[in-house]
Amino acid sequence: ADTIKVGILHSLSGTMAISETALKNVALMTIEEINANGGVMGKQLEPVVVDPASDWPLFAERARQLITQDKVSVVFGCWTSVSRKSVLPVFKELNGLLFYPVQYEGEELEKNVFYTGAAPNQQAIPATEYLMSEEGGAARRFVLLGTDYVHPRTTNKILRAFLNSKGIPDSDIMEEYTPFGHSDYQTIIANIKKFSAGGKTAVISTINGDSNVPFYRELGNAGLAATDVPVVAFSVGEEELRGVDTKPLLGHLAAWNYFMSVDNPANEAFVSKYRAWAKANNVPNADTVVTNDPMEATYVGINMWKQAVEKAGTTDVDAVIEAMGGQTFDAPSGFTLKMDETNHHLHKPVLIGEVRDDGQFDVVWETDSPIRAQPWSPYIEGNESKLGK
Amino acid sequence: MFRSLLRLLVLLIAFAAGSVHAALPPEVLSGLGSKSFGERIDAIEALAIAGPAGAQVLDAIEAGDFGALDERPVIVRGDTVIDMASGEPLEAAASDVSKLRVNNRVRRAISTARAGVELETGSEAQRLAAAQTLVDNASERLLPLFDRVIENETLASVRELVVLARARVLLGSDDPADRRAAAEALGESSDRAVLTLLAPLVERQPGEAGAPGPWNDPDASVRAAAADSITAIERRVAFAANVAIVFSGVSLGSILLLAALGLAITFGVMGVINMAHGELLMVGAYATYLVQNVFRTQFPEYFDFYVLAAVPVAFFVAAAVGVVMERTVLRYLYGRPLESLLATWGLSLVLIQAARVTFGPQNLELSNPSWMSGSVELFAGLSLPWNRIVIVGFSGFVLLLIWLMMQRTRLGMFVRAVTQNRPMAGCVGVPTARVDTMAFAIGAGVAGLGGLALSQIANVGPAMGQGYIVDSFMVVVLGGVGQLAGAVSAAFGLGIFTKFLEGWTGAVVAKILVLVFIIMFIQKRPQGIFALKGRFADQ
Amino acid sequence: MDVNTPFLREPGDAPGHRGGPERHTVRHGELDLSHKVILYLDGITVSFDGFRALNELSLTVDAGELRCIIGPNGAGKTTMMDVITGKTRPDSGKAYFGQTIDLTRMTEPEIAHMGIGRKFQKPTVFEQLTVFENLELAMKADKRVRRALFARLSDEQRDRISDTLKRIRLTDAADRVAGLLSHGQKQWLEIGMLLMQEPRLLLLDEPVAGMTDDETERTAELFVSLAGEHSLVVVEHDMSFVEALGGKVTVLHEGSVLADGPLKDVQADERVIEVYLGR
Amino acid sequence: MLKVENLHQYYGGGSHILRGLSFEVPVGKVTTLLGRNGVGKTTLLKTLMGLVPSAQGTITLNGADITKAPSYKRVAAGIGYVPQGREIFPRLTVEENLLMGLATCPGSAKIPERVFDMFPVLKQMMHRRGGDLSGGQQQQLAIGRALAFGPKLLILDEPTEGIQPSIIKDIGNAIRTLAESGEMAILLVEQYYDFARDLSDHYLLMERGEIVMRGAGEDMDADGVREELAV
Amino acid sequence: MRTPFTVRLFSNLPASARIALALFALAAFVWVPVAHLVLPAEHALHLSGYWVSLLGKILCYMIVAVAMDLIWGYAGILSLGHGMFFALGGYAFGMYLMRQIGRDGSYGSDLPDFMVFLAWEELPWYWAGSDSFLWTVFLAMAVPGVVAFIFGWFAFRSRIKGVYFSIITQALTYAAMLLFFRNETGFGGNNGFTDFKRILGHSITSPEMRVTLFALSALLLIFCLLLGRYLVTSRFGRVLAAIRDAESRVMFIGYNPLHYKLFIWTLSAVLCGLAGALYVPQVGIINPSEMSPANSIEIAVWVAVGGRGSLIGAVVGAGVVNLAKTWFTVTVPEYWPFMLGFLFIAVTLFMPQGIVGLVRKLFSRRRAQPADEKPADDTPTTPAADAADESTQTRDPLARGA
Ligand SMILES: Nc1ncnc2c1ncn2[C@@H]1O[C@H](COP(=O)(O)OP(=O)(O)OP(=O)(O)O)[C@@H](O)[C@H]1O
Ligand SMILES: Nc1ncnc2c1ncn2[C@@H]1O[C@H](COP(=O)(O)OP(=O)(O)OP(=O)(O)O)[C@@H](O)[C@H]1O
Ligand SMILES: NC(N)=O
Ligand SMILES: [Mg+2]
Ligand SMILES: [Mg+2]
Repeated sequence: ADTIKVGILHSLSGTMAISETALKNVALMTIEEINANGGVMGKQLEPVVVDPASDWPLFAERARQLITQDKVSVVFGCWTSVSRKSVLPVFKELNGLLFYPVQYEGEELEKNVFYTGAAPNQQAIPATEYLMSEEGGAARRFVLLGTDYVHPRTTNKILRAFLNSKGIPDSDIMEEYTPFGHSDYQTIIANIKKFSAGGKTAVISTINGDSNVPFYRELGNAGLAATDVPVVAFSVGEEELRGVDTKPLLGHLAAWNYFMSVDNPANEAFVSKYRAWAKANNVPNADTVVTNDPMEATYVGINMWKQAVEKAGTTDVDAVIEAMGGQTFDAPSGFTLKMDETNHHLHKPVLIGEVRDDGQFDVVWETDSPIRAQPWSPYIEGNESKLGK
Repeated sequence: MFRSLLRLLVLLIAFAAGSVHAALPPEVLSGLGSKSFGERIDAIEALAIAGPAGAQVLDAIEAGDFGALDERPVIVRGDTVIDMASGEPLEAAASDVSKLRVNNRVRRAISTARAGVELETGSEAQRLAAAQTLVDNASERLLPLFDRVIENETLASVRELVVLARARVLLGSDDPADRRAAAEALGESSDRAVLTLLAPLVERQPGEAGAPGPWNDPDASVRAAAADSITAIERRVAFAANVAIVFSGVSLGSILLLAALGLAITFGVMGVINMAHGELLMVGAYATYLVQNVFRTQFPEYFDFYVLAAVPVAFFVAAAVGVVMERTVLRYLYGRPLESLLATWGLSLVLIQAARVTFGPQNLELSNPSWMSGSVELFAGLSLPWNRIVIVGFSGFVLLLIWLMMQRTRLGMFVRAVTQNRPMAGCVGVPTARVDTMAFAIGAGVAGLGGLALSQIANVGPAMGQGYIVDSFMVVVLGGVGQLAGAVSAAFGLGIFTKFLEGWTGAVVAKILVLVFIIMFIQKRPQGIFALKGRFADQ
Repeated sequence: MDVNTPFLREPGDAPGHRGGPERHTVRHGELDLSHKVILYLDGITVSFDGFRALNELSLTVDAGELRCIIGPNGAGKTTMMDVITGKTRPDSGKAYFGQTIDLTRMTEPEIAHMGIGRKFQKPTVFEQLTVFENLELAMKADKRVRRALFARLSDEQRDRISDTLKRIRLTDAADRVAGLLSHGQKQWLEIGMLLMQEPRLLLLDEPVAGMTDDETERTAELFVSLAGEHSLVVVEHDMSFVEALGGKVTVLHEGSVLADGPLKDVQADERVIEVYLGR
Repeated sequence: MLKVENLHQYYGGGSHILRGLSFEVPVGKVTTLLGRNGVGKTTLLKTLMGLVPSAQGTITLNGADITKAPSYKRVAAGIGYVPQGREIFPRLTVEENLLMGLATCPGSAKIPERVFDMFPVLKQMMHRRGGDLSGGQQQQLAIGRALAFGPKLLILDEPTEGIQPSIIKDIGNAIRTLAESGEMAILLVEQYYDFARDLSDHYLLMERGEIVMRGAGEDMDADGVREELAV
Repeated sequence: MRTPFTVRLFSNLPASARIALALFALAAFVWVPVAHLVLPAEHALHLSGYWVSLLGKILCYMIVAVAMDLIWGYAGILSLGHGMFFALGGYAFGMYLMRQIGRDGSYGSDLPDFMVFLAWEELPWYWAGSDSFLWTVFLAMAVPGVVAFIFGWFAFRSRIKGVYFSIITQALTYAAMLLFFRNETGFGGNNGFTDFKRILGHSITSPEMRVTLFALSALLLIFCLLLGRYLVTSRFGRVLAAIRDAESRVMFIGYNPLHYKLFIWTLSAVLCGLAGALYVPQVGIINPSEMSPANSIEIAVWVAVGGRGSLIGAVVGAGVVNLAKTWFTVTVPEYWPFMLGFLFIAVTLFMPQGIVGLVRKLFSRRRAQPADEKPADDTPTTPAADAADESTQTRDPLARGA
């Protein structure tokens, strides 16, 4: 064929559409851009968009369909870990190739997957270190607050071990979970208030999705200001903040590998390209679209894949996997990202941003250079043998 | 201590000299750029007492407009770069300035520093705010200030706060009398943090081999005073905490109620298993969003009233959607509740996706108007968020409206009659189709009002309704289908029960326990709290 | 009865949730008629929100008797039947079936199983089932799940059903869905179901309402022929029907017995004329 | 008053229940409709009330064609209906049930006293829910409800069912009085032959969806209506 | 017993049903294996693994739909919690699949991966025996069965009916979902179980295994249909219908509705559990979202679309809805909810008896068009007609086992 098919596997309906639709958009934009620049090896890319509808088994079914029926060369997709877990066996069985663009809990490394989002050590650990630093407020007590499922639970497990290793006793750590879609944070905010009476406290939030709005609303109205008890979130980006009136949230934090507000030419180009694309494609509210970390990761992933294909001279999965290692790309984050030679994760910088009143983030801290991912956390038992990976 | 006093002196002299910009000595400004946090904070404190010029710099720092141009402190105003030392604009691009990063630490330092100044010189409101800030950030350095304020301050509330602040500092004094006085004074506090301060006073140091060591505080009278104060504070704190739990339960209850009231009509009274109820909530919330945007662009000066304006809009927009649903689909399904499940499930899919393609899949931003933001401190240690208070009141209002409608109007009676025996209602002269439409419209409209209320608490997005549908059905059913009073007691009962449980078990287990409780409760009362009694009930 | 799963257990064995710990357990066919009394009500009181529908009602019905109960609307006749069949629990008082069976402690299916059948005031049949199936279900048989799963109609049972169909004149309508029957037809069907059930005691609440005079007569004949073998308690407002039945008449008023005796005497009773018959 | 011409009705997919009925119900007179179980009497009344559609034929009330009118318009035109099986609103109170009878009147209308004169028990049970009443009480309520708004045509489907003898007598008297007042037309379906005969000015005898006999009330015995019903 | 039960299962089937079953069996047991295993991939009639898995999954849904129809269509009990029974069956068998991974997981441990990284030292007690195929198959039936039995026992004993029952079943599945989301529960949190490798030592991804699972699903479906058909045509089925109509009347003629409801309810749950057990290896994942209330509602929707109260309707409904969803999410990924939503609305408005009802009507129309009589329009589209058909039924939505 004279086109190369690429699959886009993001939920456009159901609970995850809220996050994943933008990833589909940015993927289409990137593909258009590549096509406009002559495609890959002279061939145009042909996106195949399907909707797995936030239904995990359907993810697997759609993945199988993309690979066997549509014969795509690569798939960009998934947001939640469970969706990734659901498609993994399919990619392994059929030797497909998946680019996964979201921060996740680690503890996984598959030949058929490239992880362009952050591993825990590229997000959670640096952020916690920041909170403990003089500059970050020298917190000595921590509230680990999350939605009750694997990603927060694992992240917090890692964090607890990390904090313990830094001399924070368990009595100074409060761990709380809420169900998916929880919308009443009165009790929890009251508990945080109570807990924070005991000393300098910070909240590490792995609350996911829709619960963030009521959480931050309650936080704002309860008068827990960031100067007293800062909250650092791992799942709140520009897209999530669109639903929140951020004025009361000034100074709360988020840790990512990219913020829309980072100031550099690559990002400027990225943002304006996406804006233009959104307008041209009649995306609802096109004039206020934002970019965020997983979108950047998607963008980087597609471009790196293109480079790898060109290096390999073929879209053959094994050849491309081989060629991916060591690829670099000047990412919108302002850093040159490298795909690790062995562990399928990107070396990523860590940025900590403070919420501004316009829903953007001010970067208050960042690493000097990208850091290598540790998909197998040293804080989890049994991983000793894998740490090199 | 000494250093800052010295600096103060320098600054005061400079201030007296009258030159605003020159008033800021270069070392203060360069201190801002220091790598050491301590120096930065000192510089900020210096700025705070440096009069208008200092205030200007602090403002610029807070706004993120302060920076350095080749180590020269500058302020960026739009595109112009102003030299701090001279006050003159410089020929430099704003983008060349490396801005000073403000973070929470800096912000806190600024507010503390400002408070130190405003506590003496500010307006009443400023003084109170300053005192509140300083209670949490008191330091020895401020003692003279505190003493002056205690002497001169006219506002009792400010004075009380400052006394507490002062006591906090003095708790660390070497003089037992000071410590005792401080410990006694702190007994008036309702702040849990004070407990952390007092607790060590009544504890022993770890001794050898498990034997009790010496007391942390050698003076017995100090310990006694501290113990008394701890008891007093704990009592107050516990009371406030209980009131807070009850309030949060009532608040959760009112949310549940508002989410469920519309359903209490469409399902409870009319018998339509309305799976699209959540989407009617969503419609109400989106209508509120649109009203907000109109206000934001057209009448920004009246922005605070957008919620009020949204009340009728949310009602009528949701009612209109309800009318369309009723006229086109549901009217063919009365008396066939199971089919209404299927059709409304379809409607709900359609409505969600319609919202998604027109407004985008993201959550929409809705701001609380200023009178619904923040919280009110009911008494020390208990502050209640305004938006929740307003919503509790609003739920009462909507409830009253519905009660009047169903019990006090002929329409209400017709609706009940039609749903009990549709053909016969026609045979006594009730235009059944019209009554159905009206009733459904009202139910939908009330759901719209529920959506409006939810938009002030939770997120607004295409799928928001899905999060409420299960709870709404639980409330209506637990209360007893068709029983308004039942829905009310179910909503508040569940709310308060949930909140007490949450305190014990955490939110997840609480939710599971609440569900289990509902299951068990229905075993005891198979027709809900307000079961219909009577011989017709089981026929 | 080698049954070990609870839900396949004999109804009489099922741990009744209403009964107390020392609940009277009864077995099929244990009806004790040694004193010739089949139904014994003593001091039954039922009140609804303060309103006494039954007030210290006492009544006995002999085995094989055909008893008519009359009384003004709202006198408590239907409520009395509700008590006997376990639908309503009395606030106080005793209700015995035969000598030993305490009705106030049994569930409806248990009571039905003991041999009390009832026809409701408002005809209630299984509207989605055919006339034939209605009768089949009512038929006296082992009514446990396990039996129902493997049950097949024997020829003899088929004959019984068609006999009954003939008797209630619904042979032509045997395959019609009962919901489509007219009011009177449903009345007949319900009587038919009762006959299939072969109860020891039949409670009939206004069985001839909505029937033509001719049908009323035939119903009376039917009931009279059933008496002796069965015991019947019939509630009716149709005096000619009551007369045709010829049994003893009890007049209820405001929840207790106002008068009883042969119809002639009762009809002559001033109080009965005053509250019930009218002048 | 009411004029029915060549009325046909079929139930679900085929069975022909009413087969070309024609009759009139004159004002000031009691017209009784008799027939064995299942001949279609109730169906006819339901058709008159618009509860089931008529396939063919016309129904006129005071010259106005109401064949296609919805039920509530027929009530507004002056028809009061006492259905078979009471059909009261079980979860409304007795008072509300009676008020429902005034649905076509302005909101301020009061329940007329004659209803309570006729059925004193209703006054007594004013605030009890309809569904809690005994069968006979419900039947009284259903009649009271139909009378409440003062209909021009009163349709009664076996109104005496389940009612104690003394009240049946009262109902009979009431129907007589209402008819004799000359303002009301009454169509009565009744199985209770003696009651029907005593009241009838005209009778109609129905069989298999057709009217097979009709005549004056006093001729009923002579015409052998009782025997017809008995077959 | 006079005739063996298996024979009786077939005995009262109409000829058309026997032919349809035979055709279905032929397709499932001959055509699919041949088209997938024998025909080369390039062959025009080759059936890809994608289709075999997809159809296998839909077969499992069909079984669930039949189970749902037994309880809802025939006994009038609407369960909004059947997704839980399905998931419990799936989890039970999933445990076995997890154990079969052996040391091939990421951590090379005997424990499933998620246990390793949550620092579980050993299998929790309820995983005992999970390495035994037979035991987990038993669990897949027993767990949903026992849960259903206990729940049903209490619920039916308290005479919980109609929406009250529906809502507490919804509460049940919702609570179960939250419970399974927790990592502590020991079932892998929201990631659930995935990355299965083997069944009975055979690779789970091999074409043969795929066809085997497919055929087993088909077999189970056939069994469910026969069993269902037998039940609903037996006296047991008529008692159920009677209970649905007038429960108290049923008691007055001496049946104990509790036992009847409990039997069909438990049976339905067991069938769901088996379907779940077959579903998991075919889709490769089981996680708590299968217990979300929406999933259970969807099951009811399948049945309603196909035609409640008809076994074949349930099968058709599950097939149509799921194929439509598959088709739409691919062809119109952004608009498929509109398609599906309008489909549901159209079915309710124009096919009150579901798809099967419509087909039936078309047939009976054609066959029995009376020459002389003009049949009344019996689609209840006018309020009056609606009222007419209703007047014979109970109006109270609650009384009708909504
Ligand atoms: N659940 C209830 N709540 C309130 N009142 C009730 C209830 N059940 C019955 N009653 C009242 O109890 C009285 C007795 O009713 P019951 O139905 O037993 O009368 P009845 O003798 O059968 O009358 P009828 O001849 O009219 O059928 C009536 O006045 C009725 O209104
Ligand atoms: N919805 C329906 N669909 C089909 N047939 C019906 C329907 N309703 C009633 N029928 C049939 O129509 C016929 C007439 O019924 P109808 O109720 O009019 O009789 P009726 O003369 O009032 O009898 P009764 O004296 O018993 O009340 C009966 O055979 C009945 O089975
Ligand atoms: N990987 C996540 N955020 O689930
Ligand atoms: Mg009675
Ligand atoms: Mg009739």
